[in-house]
Amino acid sequence: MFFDSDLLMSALRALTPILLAALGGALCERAGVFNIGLEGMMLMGCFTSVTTSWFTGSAWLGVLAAALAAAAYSLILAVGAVTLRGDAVVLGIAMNLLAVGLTSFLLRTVFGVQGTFDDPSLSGLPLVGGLTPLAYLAWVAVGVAAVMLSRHVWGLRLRGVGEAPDAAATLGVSPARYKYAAVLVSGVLCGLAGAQLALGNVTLFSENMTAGRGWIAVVAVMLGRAAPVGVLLAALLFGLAEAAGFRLQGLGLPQQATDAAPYVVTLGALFLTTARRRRTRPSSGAAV
Amino acid sequence: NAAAKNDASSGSAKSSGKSFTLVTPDAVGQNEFLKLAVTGVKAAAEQHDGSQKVYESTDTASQQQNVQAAVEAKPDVIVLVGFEFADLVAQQAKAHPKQQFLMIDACTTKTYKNVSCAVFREHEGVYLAGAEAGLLSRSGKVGAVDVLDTPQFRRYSDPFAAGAKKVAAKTQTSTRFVGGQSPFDDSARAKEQADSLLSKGYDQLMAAAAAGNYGVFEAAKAKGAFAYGVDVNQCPSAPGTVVDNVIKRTDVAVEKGIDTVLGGKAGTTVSYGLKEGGISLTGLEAGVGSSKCVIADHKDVLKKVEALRDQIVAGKLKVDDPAAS
Amino acid sequence: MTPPRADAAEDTGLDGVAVELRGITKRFPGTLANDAVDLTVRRGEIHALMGENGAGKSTLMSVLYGMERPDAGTIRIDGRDAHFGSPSDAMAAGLGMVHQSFKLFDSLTVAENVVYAAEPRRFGLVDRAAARRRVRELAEEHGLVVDPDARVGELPVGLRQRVEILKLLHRGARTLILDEPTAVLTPAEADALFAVLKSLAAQGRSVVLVTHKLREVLEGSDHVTVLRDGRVVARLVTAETSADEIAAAMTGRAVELDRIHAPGTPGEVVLDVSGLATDAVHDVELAVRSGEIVGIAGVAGNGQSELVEALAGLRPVTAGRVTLNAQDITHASATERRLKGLAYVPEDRHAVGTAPAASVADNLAMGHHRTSLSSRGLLPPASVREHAKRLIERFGIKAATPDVPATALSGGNLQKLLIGRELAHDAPLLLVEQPTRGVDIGAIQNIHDQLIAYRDAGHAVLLVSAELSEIRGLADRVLVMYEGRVTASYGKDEADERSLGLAMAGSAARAGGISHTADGSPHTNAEATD
Amino acid sequence: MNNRISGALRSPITFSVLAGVLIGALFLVGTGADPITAYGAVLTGSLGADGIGSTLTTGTSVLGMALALAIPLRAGLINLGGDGQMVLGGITAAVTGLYSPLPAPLTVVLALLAGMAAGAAYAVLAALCENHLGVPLLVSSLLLSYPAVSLASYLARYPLKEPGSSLPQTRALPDGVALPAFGASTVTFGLVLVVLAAAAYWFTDRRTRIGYEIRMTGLNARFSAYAGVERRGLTLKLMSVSGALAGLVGAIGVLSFPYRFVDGSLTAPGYTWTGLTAALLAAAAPLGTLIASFFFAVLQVGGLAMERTTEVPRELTQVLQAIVIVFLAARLSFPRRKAKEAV
Ligand SMILES: Nc1ncnc2c1ncn2[C@@H]1O[C@H](COP(=O)(O)OP(=O)(O)OP(=O)(O)O)[C@@H](O)[C@H]1O
Ligand SMILES: Nc1ncnc2c1ncn2[C@@H]1O[C@H](COP(=O)(O)OP(=O)(O)OP(=O)(O)O)[C@@H](O)[C@H]1O
Ligand SMILES: [Mg+2]
Ligand SMILES: [Mg+2]
Repeated sequence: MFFDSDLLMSALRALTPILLAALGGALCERAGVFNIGLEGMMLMGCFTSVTTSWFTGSAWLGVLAAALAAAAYSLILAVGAVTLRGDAVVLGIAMNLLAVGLTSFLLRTVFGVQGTFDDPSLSGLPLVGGLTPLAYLAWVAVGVAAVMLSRHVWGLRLRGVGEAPDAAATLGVSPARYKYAAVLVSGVLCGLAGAQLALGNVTLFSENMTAGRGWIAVVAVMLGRAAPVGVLLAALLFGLAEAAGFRLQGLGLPQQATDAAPYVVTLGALFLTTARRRRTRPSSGAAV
Repeated sequence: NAAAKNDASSGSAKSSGKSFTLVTPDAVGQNEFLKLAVTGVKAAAEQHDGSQKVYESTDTASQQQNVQAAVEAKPDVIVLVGFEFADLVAQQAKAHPKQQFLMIDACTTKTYKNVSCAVFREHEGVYLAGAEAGLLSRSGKVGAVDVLDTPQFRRYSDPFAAGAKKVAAKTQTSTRFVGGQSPFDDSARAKEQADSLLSKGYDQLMAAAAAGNYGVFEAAKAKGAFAYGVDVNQCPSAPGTVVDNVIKRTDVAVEKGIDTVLGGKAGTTVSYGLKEGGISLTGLEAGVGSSKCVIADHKDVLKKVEALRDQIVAGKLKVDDPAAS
Repeated sequence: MTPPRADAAEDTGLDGVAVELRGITKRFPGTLANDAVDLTVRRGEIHALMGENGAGKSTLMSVLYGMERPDAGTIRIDGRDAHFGSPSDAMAAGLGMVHQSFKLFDSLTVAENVVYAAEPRRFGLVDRAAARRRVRELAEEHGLVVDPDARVGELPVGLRQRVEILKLLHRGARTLILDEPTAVLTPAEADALFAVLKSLAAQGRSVVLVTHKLREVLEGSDHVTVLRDGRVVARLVTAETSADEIAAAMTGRAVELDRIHAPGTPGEVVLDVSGLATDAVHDVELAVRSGEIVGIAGVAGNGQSELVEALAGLRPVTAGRVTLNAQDITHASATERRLKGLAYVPEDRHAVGTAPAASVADNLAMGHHRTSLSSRGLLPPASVREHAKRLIERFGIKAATPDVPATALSGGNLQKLLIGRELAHDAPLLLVEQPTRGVDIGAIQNIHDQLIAYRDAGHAVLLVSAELSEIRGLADRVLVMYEGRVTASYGKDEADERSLGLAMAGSAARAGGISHTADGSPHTNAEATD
Repeated sequence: MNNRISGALRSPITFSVLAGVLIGALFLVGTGADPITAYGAVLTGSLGADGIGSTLTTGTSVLGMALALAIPLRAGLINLGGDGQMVLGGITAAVTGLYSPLPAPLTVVLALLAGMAAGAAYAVLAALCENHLGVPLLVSSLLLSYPAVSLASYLARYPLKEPGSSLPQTRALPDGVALPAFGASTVTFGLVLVVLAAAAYWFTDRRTRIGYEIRMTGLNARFSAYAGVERRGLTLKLMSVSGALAGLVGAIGVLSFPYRFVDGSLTAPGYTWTGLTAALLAAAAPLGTLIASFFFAVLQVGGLAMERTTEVPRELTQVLQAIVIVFLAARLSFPRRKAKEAV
């Protein structure tokens, strides 16, 4: 009974925040904005959702606030990279640093505590069939994103903007507008991911609680080639590897080995997928 | 005014007394253990009509800088909490023989005239909690969730298993470690680890997952299982789920330690266990009734646990310490 | 939803004015790109806009198309005042532009590219079937056949050009602006393009054509406007003017056009290629001797680029043998080849030939940094600068200082930089691809003279060009590539445009005799016909 | 001369630092603190007599990691695996220090070299993934980092563990197996090594053939490939140098107080991220990287000092640092291989 329903549920829980954030990352990637600030945007979502839920007593308002706050936060990337043509990688890293500093700082000023804010009366998201509504939403989002990207007018334009912004511009499609939209939507999705983590997976806020999940989302975007279904598979792979890792500890594997497992599995998956691509599209031999 | 931190030190009103500096290895935050240390040093300052400062570190680099800064400020006693400081204190104690150091929860390997230590025998308390778990478990499976697989944290899991087996020999035991990229903060991972035990039928969980404890409690609550907290009374965070807590009276150790040093008996190591009242269970203290702990409703269990405690205090029962190899 | 069609002929006669620019002035920091330019384009005409590099043609078109705001001046379209804030405004007014560098989405299909931003929809989704239908319709109507489902990135340039035009037609453009549309086309493709343009004009559409090629202008246009230094210096009726007159207007001096240079005196075989195969190249035999220029003609996409890349060491060779000065270099790295005496001017000067963000000095040092400029691994900045100054002087590159970034150079100057850098290697073998693409007449002459002088100094030159007049003017022998093979070979005097054109189109009439004529035997009977 | 001064004043760097300081001051006023006192505490705490030692110690690691990441970045390669390479360097140095039969001074040299070799070898692994398996360097280096950290953690906890210690740490290195320190300070000879590395980088970048090739590759990879710069080879070389430097930082950490490998102590202060940001901000230019590293070290050490002397939390300096970066990044843009290409 290694692969039981608990394992699946555990994998699904691990997957949801990563999937939501990675979908946002994929949209940005498609629009030609390299977004590695997912981690920071998620953390802002965590903090806002907990704060709002605490003061209003409503987890759903928390979710809403998280989406809005993370979207507002994502404006740093949009303005910096799109309008001011700054370097998206530097901005993303700065946003991750800023989110850690800012949420810790606010945790001290708002709640007067350090480290963790937790209270039994903090209301979390309800569970439906063992998962939060956001978990289902994440799956729906995959479908919507897939259809939008491949079939909808906006998706076509977004893909065009990402591939050749000046070509889009000459046809009257404003690349900046689409890039802004993609970044803001990724903000919303990361906000939801944060809310899922702080009000769904657990019901509390602790400093740096995203703990690298945003980076995994970045990797999932690459592994899934920025296609919604690909991203889903990548996140699923990661979720399963992590959940299986927890179980493997039970079988006596050292914690260090199970910690490393998801990364090794992901790397292996990357090898396999790129190897297949290399076989199907042989020798683009020119070094250039 | 936020820019004036230690009223006692900046104001001249009470400056006649002694000065103490507490250096922590991590941010105090919600770390109950460190909070108690702060309480202890504040109480000592009050008692000796003196002043105190708290330097919070976050990593080895800041630990080093804070100890350096503390030494340069030359307070009467520098209090350091945690085994992270063993090397640093040894180095500084040699360099500054006039400076008094008080180490809590750890000690230098060599002894120094100016280093006093207070250590705890948490395993005794954890053992008793394990016994409660063994008595209360319906499935006959009790587990623990630790931050990391280190000897220090194994003190919270191995004796727990031993205690349970002592009262119910057939008990199955298992331990999970949070691990991951930030093991001390990752409540979501802690919750998943707890879930992986709960899904196997474990119904009593020792939670030694630092900030992740809240995750463990949530997991237990969701499955109707029970958990055990550490350091202080954590029952109010999840009433009906947290059975009991292994209390570690860091505040007492700090206060008494400072007294000892000021009293001229530096260079000693005091060990706090059940006997000295440095380690206890919430259930064994006064005020169990209002503690919101599940154990308050299990007087029979408490009776048996009290008997075990008396045996340990009397030295008739010895609990193995996983950190002593 | 189907976008409106052009029904230009219905409201006005063919003599109506389609586009009228008055007093357009556009200033960039340090440059007056357009200085009170007037331009009138009539309905149903093909209007050529000419001028040297940097004369302000692209800027004027950008202003017309709403990509740049003029500092002064007015635009009237179909007699109405227009104020374009963006290309979409211009498109709405019936303008359409094909840019010098194609503005296409490589990963999207032809149909998607054509309908992009003007999509037929069903329930908000792109109606792909309708898009495909639309492409087929337009293609049939205008003789622009292309598979609607092909990925644009996999199409040859000629077909991409068609996609660009289909895009405009789909939007119902009544005035088409084409910026150097034939720079990358072969004569046959260019002719096909002009046939399309003429039929569009006949339907009452107008075409503004920016180009450097006099032949096209004379054959294809109705009027010519010539710009120099941002000002209009001539307005000519094509039927009443000549190549010399236009050239003189552009440069401000008399220029000799389409010179056929005297043949060289071939010596030893420098480059010997036998049975070479690589991606898209099969069994190529050729030899280049010192003191001769061998030209390779061919429609783009027939393996010329791959052949040159394989020779330059940038693409692995799958079969055959290549020797340089009798040393086997079949599998040598690019660096080894350069050290053994190969220099290379690549086709794409922006993406491959230079680092636009680096200084002129750094760009000029590439390659030399390994040989003359460095000793024992060191590369003193002073010697890099000195070297740059020497080359700037020697090749007449217009750069304020060696420290300005290469982006600050005009296309023609950048090309001079590139050619000068490679010539300065004094390598026995020079590979040159499209040396004068998008370069104005004055610069073309300069570059041609440099190449001839290089040949006459006893070097071997392998020239790949889609420009037949260039090949004919420079090459001592001409090879034609078709579908990855050398299918024909001509001596200097035999290479007339007609037979070359036929061979490039795949007529293997002369395929029989190549192996003997390709080995480099000199054609002594060639005459200099300046 | 005047021109240069006014140019420097108008540069984005000055602007960003001032903007960061200003926004930070607003934060301070918002929480009721006095900005002058707080900033004064940062400066005296990091540059004063008591703080400069700590600043230089922290600076050693930050600069080391910044150089490690700047060198490949100069050619457009992003190495996100600094943590793994540094930790492997540290644990290898610890093993060497513990088991080397040589006399102490030679053991120190050997441990440094072994640490560098381990870091280099591991970084080369990421480069091989890119060169031969088609996994972009950014991802391969990041993903490889985690198992390396886990491995070192495992070694420190089990085979090399200090018996009886509650801390996951290796046994202490034998007496004398340590980098010499300057006087009583915590500043070790490691600083000299790292500064020498910076000087070597500066020289290579400005005055050597390979430096030129690296710069040109960063500005246009296709251009340098066309001219015969072999990309795979260059990737391998740069990653090995990068990994070696990261390994050196790890080894220096282990060969300094407390003279052992303590699990987590190399990675917890976040030198890799700080170093990467310093390198990115300076567009990997040698001098800029040096200055940015020093600036960040000042902020980190000063922030802690500020927290000790005033009530202002040190997160403020973290926020300050991030704001400066955001401002700088938004106004700076330099060529690098586009992320899309890397996928
Ligand atoms: N965005 C710009 N910023 C500054 N200067 C510019 C800009 N665009 C063009 N210029 C300058 O304006 C002048 C006219 O350039 P334009 O592109 O119109 O020339 P062109 O006639 O199209 O040249 P070519 O034949 O090379 O295409 C040149 O001196 C050029 O350097
Ligand atoms: N942003 C800019 N700043 C300065 N000069 C510019 C800028 N954009 C374009 N130019 C200049 O405008 C001129 C014309 O640009 P254009 O894009 O038409 O290239 P070009 O000269 O036609 O070269 P090519 O034909 O090779 O593409 C060039 O001299 C170029 O250097
Ligand atoms: Mg132009
Ligand atoms: Mg041009």
